[in-house]
Amino acid sequence: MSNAPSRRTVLASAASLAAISPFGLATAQPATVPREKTMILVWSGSREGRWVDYELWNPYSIGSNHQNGPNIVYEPLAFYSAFADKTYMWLAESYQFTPDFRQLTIKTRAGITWSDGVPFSAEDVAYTLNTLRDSGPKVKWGIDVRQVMKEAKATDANTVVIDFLVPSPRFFFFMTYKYDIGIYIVPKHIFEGQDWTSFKHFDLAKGWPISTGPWKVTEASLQQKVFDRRPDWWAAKAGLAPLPVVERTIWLPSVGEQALAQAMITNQVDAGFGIQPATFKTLFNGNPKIITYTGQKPPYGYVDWWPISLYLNNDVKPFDDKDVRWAVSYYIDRGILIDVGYLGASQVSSLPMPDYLPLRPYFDSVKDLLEKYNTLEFNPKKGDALLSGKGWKKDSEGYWSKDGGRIQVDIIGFGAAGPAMGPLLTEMLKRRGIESAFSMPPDFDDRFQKGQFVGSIYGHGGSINEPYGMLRLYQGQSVAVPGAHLVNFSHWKNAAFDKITDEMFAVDPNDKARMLPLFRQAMEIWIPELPDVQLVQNFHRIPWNTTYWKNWPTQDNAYVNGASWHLTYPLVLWNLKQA
Amino acid sequence: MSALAVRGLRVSFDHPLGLVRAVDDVSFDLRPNERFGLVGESGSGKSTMALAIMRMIRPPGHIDGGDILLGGKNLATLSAEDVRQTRLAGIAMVPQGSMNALNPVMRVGDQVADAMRDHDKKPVGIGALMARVGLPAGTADKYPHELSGGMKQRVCIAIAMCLRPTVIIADEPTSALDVVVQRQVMRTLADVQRDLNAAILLIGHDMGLMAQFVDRLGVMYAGRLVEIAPIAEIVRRPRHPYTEMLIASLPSMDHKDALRGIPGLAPLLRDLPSGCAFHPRCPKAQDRCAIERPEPREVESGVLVRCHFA
Amino acid sequence: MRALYIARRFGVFLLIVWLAASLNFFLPRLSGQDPVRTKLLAEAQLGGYVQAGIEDMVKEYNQKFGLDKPLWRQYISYLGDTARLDFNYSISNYPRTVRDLIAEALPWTIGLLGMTTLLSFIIGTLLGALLAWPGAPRWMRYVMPPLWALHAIPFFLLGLILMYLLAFQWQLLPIFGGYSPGAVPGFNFRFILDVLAHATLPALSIILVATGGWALGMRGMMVTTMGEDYVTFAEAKGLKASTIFLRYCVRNAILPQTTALALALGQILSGAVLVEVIFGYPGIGALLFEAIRENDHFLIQGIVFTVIVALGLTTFLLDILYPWLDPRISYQRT
Amino acid sequence: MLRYLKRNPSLAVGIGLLSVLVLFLLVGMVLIDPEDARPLSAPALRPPSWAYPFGTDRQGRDLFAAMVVGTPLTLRIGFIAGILGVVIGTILAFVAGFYRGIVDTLIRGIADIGLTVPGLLILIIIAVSVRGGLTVNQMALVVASLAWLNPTRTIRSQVLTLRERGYVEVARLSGMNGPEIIFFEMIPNLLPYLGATLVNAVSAAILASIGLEVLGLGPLEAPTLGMTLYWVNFNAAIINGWWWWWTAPIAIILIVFLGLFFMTVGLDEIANPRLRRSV
Repeated sequence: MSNAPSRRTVLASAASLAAISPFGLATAQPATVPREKTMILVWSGSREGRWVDYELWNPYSIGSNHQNGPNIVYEPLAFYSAFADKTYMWLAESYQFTPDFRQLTIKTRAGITWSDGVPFSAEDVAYTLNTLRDSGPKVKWGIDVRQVMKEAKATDANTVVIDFLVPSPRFFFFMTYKYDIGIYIVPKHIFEGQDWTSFKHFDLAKGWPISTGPWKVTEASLQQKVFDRRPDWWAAKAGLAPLPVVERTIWLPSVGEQALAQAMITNQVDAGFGIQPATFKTLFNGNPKIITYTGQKPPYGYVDWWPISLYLNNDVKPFDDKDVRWAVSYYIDRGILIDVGYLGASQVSSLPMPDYLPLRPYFDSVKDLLEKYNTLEFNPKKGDALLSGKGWKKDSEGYWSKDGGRIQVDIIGFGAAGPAMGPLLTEMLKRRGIESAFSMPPDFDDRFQKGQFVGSIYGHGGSINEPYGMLRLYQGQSVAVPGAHLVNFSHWKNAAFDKITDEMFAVDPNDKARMLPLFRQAMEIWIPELPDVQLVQNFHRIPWNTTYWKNWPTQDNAYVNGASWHLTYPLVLWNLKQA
Repeated sequence: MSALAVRGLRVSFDHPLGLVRAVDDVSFDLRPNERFGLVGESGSGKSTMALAIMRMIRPPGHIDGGDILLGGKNLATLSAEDVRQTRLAGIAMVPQGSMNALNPVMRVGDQVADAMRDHDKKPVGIGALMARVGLPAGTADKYPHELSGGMKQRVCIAIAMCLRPTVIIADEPTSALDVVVQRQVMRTLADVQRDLNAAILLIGHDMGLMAQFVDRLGVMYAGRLVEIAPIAEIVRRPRHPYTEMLIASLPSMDHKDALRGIPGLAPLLRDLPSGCAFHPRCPKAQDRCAIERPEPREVESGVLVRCHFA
Repeated sequence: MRALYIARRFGVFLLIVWLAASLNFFLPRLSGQDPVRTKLLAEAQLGGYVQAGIEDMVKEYNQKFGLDKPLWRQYISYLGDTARLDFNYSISNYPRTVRDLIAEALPWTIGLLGMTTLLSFIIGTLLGALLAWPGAPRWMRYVMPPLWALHAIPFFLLGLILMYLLAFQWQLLPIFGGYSPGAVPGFNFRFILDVLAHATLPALSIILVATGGWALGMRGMMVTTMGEDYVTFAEAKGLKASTIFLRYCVRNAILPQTTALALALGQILSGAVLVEVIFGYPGIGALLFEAIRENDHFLIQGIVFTVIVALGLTTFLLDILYPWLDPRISYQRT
Repeated sequence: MLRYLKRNPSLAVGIGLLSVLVLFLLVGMVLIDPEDARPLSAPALRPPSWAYPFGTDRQGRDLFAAMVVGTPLTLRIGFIAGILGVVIGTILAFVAGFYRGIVDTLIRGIADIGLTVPGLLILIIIAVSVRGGLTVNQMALVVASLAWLNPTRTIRSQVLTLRERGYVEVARLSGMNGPEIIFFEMIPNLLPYLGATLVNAVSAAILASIGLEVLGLGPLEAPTLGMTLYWVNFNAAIINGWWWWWTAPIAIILIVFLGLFFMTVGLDEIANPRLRRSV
């Protein structure tokens, strides 16, 4: 009734169960690759149990998610491994800023070809950047480029000159692949003339999506994405990387943790997505060949760049009062959050950035501040004193109240961190006299972004190797970035802080002499104010199976973080060795 | 020899408060070609007896004793399959006119045909059969709800006669039909009976109808047969006080509820009076009636009465 | 007469579709949740980084999807699109179209729930009919109480228990999904077997739960039917037990069951949510669940419209077929 | 009464099962401290022992206490929603079935169309518009918002058949007005049926609430049976071997549903005595 194809399929399947076959049959059957040369992973992509985006390989369309496969198809100008604190120049050979950071010149590598045989050139880079600028809000990363970039020009086959509107010392790093941020270089000869919002770049018969990388999409359906190795990969020839030993990698959509556990125990799957700490015992018992970043010991994973806080909406009274925020912080026993919420497999986080190697100097520079204002301290007495000092009194039921109103922290949450900590947080707050309730509304994101919340459990996608990204999250206003968007989830406002952040925007992140004092100044404002309450680090607890593959990125061999969904996953794929 | 002989038939029902005897020690004969009537108030056990004769008493009811002799076979002891074969072929039933005796989702012709088929007869001649009972051509292709009450009853008669049985039990075949149709249906029934040379057991409570139709009449009261006599004899001279009262109420006999004219309530079967069950309502009752149960006596040739004083 | 009847029924069908479609246009918009923002932020949540200019993107795409227009204009274009069976793009899966998504999910749902509904209807109706029949074998009496007990259990609980026993403890069946990781879809024996193995667990829990219900309904109808005069008369006709059972009892008692079956088949799509979410089955229920969570207006509208049409269509077909099943219902009367 | 129950074993079994449950709750309430049903009140993930007869969950709830506190909450949701549904449904059904005409068409149309909308959609929309955590009573109202549709439909058809009965006609001729006929003639005759409908509606409401809760849309902090199952599912308790965590809630849910189910079967027998004849 509804439309032709569905009617056809309805009739077909009504005839018999066996007729469930309208999936990917149009594509040719991929040749067989032995199991020991195949790496199978499961990723909890956007939808449970299905690759809804299986035909979408244009990474800039808003429906696309690089985490679901495009991350190994499109190669970057450079990779950055935060764990090794190392940059791998890739499609770009070198880059050079002008001293005022208003111009960037990039030299691209010669001798690289797209998988359809067309040579890769500086034109592709310039085209990618200029189209992003022109498309703006229509595509991913468009605004980020439009805000700062005037023009990108390919001056010859291997040179791109980029002019900026404002000093942009972080632009190359922005384009570099790390975690989830980076600019995918797309082939001009395919994308030109297409509508970037809806172009799919998918046609297996034509060899689409085309790539400079070692992976060719050979099958894509609701149920699986299959990538086969391209033996004539330029980087292997150039000696930049070994040709991957993995000949085929199959990416399966997740249908839940229990299914993943079962599939890993029975060796059907080699790598998983981040799962809860509790499941690891079952995994190790079922299959001793399963390991994690930390072997078979807690916390079963590595620290992600996304420390988790209890956000308090500073626009909502009485949370505009820093003493109330500090009182909430003092009432939280983070030991319990870790022991009960994560079964001991987690760590606290004192500032909203991870304690990565390149960030250590910054932590050290505010050590004394953190001693004076311990953002992790559990000390109900101090909390009580702060509230009493502001005129709050405990009412007959033991709740803090003033002028007939109580302090009420209704917390919203989502995903894994919400349920893991939410009920514990509300319980701890209630016991100290603060009304609290926890919920996981289906429209969490909408509420959180619109500021329709009191408390929220959320992380910080800010800093990796220098602190500007973190400061940016708290900016209430910016002059340095034209038309800057503001994240500011906590709705905390401080003009002095905004100014320092703007100043840091134009500073070369490698210029430690200028960076450290600025950071210190910002923290002198930020730490005593405590816009949100610091809780724990975010961990990626990923199970890996060593039955078929070894040399996973573990803590003794931390060449990169091991998330299959991050842009650096190609590094893992070419490092894997047959077990 | 009788077409049907019932001897000492007893039927009872299990009830949480004890056994209920619905038919108690009933005996009578049905002669070949005879039209025998059976009257009684509702609850007197006449319909139960009809079912018992067909061996169609369902749990919690059961036949406790007695014989039902039909052409040398005893239906009371026959195997279930033999009884089934005998139904319709040997003894057929015309159901109550008020019943929806026909399956509403089957064409009536099919409902004749399946009866024949299950008795290993080819389902032929259905049209003729329908014509025989006075139904217009094409009736066989109709559904019951497309027929009038009288037509439905004719269909039932057609079914009853389709295997030419020797006995037809007609249980109030004309109830719920208006008087004109009643007459027509009864005439058809009479024609069929003549045609088949069958005996008819007509069950009802309409004395007027009985008087016009039957040769002999039995009167039932509280599960017992209290009087059997030729119809003329009964009308002229009822012997049992109950029969007497029935006849006495005849002027209003055209009324459906004619029998309401008798004072007192019909007894509950599960709580019958001792002795003669009629004694609480009987104008002639004496002490003896409450204690001693009267046995049937042949007070005159062909006249049987269950009363101490007849 | 018949044509007029069908035309009138069809008119009623269209009216219901229109009203229900309108309801489903306005309902998702009541919550005030912005699907575009939800979609964009969900990504930020996964990636950990909030892109610059999310607000601009929200505005851009609200414009693109026409969500910035006044409600009545959205409604008019919705009606127009729906009449052309064009359900627009899925907001949270842009640029995929709603139609494609539904077409992909539908066969799974119809395959799993259609088959199990039919199977449990057949088994349950048969059991219920036999159970009411005095001549039924004795073992039937021992089959029914457990089936009734199962009928009273929420099927997802039964699913959990079965999952624990069959998939986890004894590892007889796969826990989740439509087919095995890495299996290549195709029309071959191995793949079909794999699909069947994956469908067994959800199917089993649905059948075990639903069968009792059908049996119970059928038994009730049989008992009522067996008390009907025409069954008594059928017995007096000396019909064989099997004839009475099939043509007089089952044939009549099954009528209300058929109505219920048609309704159950129509409701498969909307009833699929919980089963599919629990068992990770890639059908329309799971799709609807995601759509509702993300308040993807267009996808919700498309799925619900399909559901309504399915429901309306079964009711319509039932109205058309019923007089044929039950001659008492004439085309003129209703 | 006892004598009657002997003849109606289904009703007896139903009442018996529910009595066992009530007894468990009463005894439990004496034995436990309701505070123990909250997180952090016991060591996490202990299997059953003398101190924690049902074990403890991952957040340190004493599951025995959680069951004693949570079962009445689930029942409360079921009863509030079920009763509201049947009361509203009955009123609408009588108004529709008795007065017929445009009112009937309207009510029937609304119920029919309402049944085509996926319940989950409405329930989620309501859940979304409730800011702050959902309370148990709000949850009940959420479920009740759809619980009247089915009763309206089924009771209406009963009213329609009842209308044709002789005594209603007699009552009408004897000058009783509409509400009088409804209250004195029709409702008493429908009581057993309404009883069965109510029990059905209650169990349907419990089912709906548990379904919503298992999907994570319930009152997160309340230890209702459905929320307990949500946590079971969220923590993959089944594969992690924490069997005690899910056996208790599942057992209680089974008792509730079986009890209610056998009660409906029993009430059906009262409403429709023919059913009594077999089995």
